[in-house]
Amino acid sequence: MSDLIALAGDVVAHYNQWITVFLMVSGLYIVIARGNMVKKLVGLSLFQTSVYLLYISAGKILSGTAPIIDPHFTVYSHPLPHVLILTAIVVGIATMAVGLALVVRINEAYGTIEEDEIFKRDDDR
Amino acid sequence: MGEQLPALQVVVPLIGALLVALVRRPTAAWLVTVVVSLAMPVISALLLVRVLNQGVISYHLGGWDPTIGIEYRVDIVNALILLLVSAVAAVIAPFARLSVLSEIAEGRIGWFYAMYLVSLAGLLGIAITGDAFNAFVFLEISSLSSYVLIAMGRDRRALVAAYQYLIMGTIGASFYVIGVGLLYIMTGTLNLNLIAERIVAVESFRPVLAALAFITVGISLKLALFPLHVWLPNAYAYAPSVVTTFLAATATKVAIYLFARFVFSVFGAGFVFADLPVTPILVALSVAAIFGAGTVAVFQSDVKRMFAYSSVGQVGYITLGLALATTTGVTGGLVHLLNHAMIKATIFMGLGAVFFRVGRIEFQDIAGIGRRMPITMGAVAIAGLSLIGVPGTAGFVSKWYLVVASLEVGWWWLAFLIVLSTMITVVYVGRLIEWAWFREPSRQVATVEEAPIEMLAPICLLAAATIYFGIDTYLTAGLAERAANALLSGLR
Amino acid sequence: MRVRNLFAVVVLSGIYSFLMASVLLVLDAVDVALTEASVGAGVGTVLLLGTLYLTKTEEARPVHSILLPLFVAVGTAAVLIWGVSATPPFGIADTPVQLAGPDYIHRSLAETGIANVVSSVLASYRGFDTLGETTVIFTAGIAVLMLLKHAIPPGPDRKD
Amino acid sequence: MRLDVILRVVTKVILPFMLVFAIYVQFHGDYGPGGGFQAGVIAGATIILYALIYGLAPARRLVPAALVEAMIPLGVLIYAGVGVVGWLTGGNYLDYSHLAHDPVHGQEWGVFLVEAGVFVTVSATMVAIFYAFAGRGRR
Repeated sequence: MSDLIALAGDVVAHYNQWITVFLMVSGLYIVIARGNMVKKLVGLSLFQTSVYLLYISAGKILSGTAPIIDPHFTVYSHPLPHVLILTAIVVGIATMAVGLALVVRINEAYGTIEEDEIFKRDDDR
Repeated sequence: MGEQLPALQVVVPLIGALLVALVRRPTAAWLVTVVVSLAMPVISALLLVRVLNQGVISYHLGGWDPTIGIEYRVDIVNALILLLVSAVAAVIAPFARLSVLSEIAEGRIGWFYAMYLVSLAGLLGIAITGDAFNAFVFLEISSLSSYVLIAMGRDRRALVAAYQYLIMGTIGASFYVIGVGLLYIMTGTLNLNLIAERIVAVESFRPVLAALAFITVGISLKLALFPLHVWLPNAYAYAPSVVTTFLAATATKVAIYLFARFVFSVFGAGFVFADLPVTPILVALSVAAIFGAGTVAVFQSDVKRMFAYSSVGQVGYITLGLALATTTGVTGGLVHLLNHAMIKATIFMGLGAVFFRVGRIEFQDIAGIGRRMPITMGAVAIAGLSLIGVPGTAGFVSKWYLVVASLEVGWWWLAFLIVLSTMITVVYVGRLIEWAWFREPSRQVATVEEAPIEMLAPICLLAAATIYFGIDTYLTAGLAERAANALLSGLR
Repeated sequence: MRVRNLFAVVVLSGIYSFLMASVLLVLDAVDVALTEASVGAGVGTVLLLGTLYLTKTEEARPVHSILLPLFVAVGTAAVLIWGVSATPPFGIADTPVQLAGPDYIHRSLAETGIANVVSSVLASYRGFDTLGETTVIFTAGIAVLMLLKHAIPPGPDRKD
Repeated sequence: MRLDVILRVVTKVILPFMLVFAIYVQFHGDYGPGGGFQAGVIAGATIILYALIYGLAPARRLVPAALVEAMIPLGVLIYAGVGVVGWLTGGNYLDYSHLAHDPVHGQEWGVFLVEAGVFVTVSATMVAIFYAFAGRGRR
């Protein structure tokens, strides 16, 4: 029981990560549960954006400022997570673009973008 | 120039891809692809020789030291993987011209080769890098290009297969990034070597364990570990022949390498396998893959799809070897990784040649094909025998190591299961041989000729290799054993 | 609440991106915020609207069981909560991550002459990652062209 | 008289400013937020806005599809080429230190060229993807 209380205390202390977990889980749920291919991709991008906060909030210092060197400041947040997440954003949008192009082609080939419907049409042939 | 070899290995295919995308003429694109692909094994062979002579090679991109920049790190393990990927690419390139001409629309051929080279650069980049985030970037490069390559298949189901692979691949990559993020939070670095050094102090902390879970699941999606393999059969079955051959021989293998790198070198074999119940879980999943996917393979009507399911099963043997975490076991896993790449490349290339002549690849469409295309199907049959593990072929060597490894740890039942599982392979390979030789040729097959020489040569070369490596095992088993020892001793 | 009209989904996801950009701004990630606003709310929305224009705007009622997705989502959440709740607390300077931070901050201006450390890390210290990132964009561009250019749209009941 | 005259006039007025802003973001990346990627997105958006208001055909006359398709690999080639120059000047791949007399200037040059490469690829890819989607035609 005391372990659980300790765990709960840890959970409260990491309020920055609540958002990460919430976004990630909702995104993952949408990807798996939805049958509509566009909505799946929206869920996928939600899932990917959850990673941003995991990295960025790890680099944040509460008294710090943006990592642009200026004589007025001495404490800066860590720049490396920012760079990594810039890459992650680009990867995310690139995946989305390719996924949406596939959806357009699938719609042309099948006349639908609902997964169940597509599987049914392939089985019928 | 010798010191620049690690960067050359990735930059040459990348620049090749860019040139191809600029030129876009089919013949010129293919020529660039061939030149680049043939240069690849030369570079990786030189790298392997250097590693054997001088030990680990560290290359600092941009001249920055690893604490602040990105490091390429080549040891015997990834030198072997690099050689495998580049050798497969070099064999496929000459084969590709006719196959691509017949399967890809004319206006897209230039871009097709560009994507093929990008995919190659991505896989080589994953294998060579010593940086966890850089591995993610190149993982995405190789994945994005393979999605579109798969979607180029002629059947409309190729589009759906590519979409499903995109969804599952992206989930896998995101899991991987989350895991790397947790490691980064706990160690403050992305360099694999430095993580391995600093993880010792924090290895039993919850974030590190969660990182292990996320990275394992993420990469398992990519390497198609049962039951996360569902994207693979359709993707392989409906992709163009060249793409199937390339992906089957390289993509899952590189993912397995990345998995081994993390589990053995970064987290450390002692921690993962001794302190955590990883071995039983991984062995159970591997055995399930071998029997489950093998059984499903038997009932397929599409030959390519049958061998795609077989690939899921064969991945099971590799992960089984790794899961045992003994020298013999890991050697067996790595040897099977190399051998299976050769075997599947031969089989899928052979099927590609059949598809080139017949235009279909279902069993009833290719009845009697062995009489019309004896050399192609002969090579496929040899590779099939090797897949079964007949003595004298490469497949026997890897099965032998796996059986010995399970006996060494006292798990005779596992050795029995490995031998038993061979029966399933006998059934589905036998089924192909029966259709190919012991049926009357169907109408489509009756008029086809043997595949052209530029397709036959690569197929026969690989088939010969599966025999050769069954007899001379230095390059596979000998080096794999050194690699296994390197993995088990860790980066520390 | 369930939104079946996909236009609403697109608009909401654009708003979400702007919110995310503001959060990133608060976390000192100005470059990331600028990118998220332009990419997530701008490019993403344009792409999604383009797709909806070419496909359907209504979602069908799903027939799936929600057990598997729920199980996966809850399981993942549990592992993630269990893991991140033992990471160093938010915002303090004394964490493993921050130990390497001053390295970049102090070296950037002296070694590259660039005041925005994110730019110097992006383009020089980790320039190879950015080469990879540009390659990803290249790959996505060519991939979309391969999928959507040239081929004449076939009928919905095309037999292959 | 078309009903969207306001849109057309406003677009014509703000387009140059958008391009200037893109250039600002591109070159100010050393001192403030921004860089090749963000600038490329803005520049690409300029063309897309033009295409949305004036139609696809005029946009294609302004920025031909063939040009855009060549620019996609060209930008990455600039980037990768800077790395090769790093080789030729005796450093490792992507080492900019030897691009000028002293390492700091070399770094500045390297970063400038690399960001230019990113700009070319990103802006071209944006426009190319938009052309591909918009030119597809609903059925």
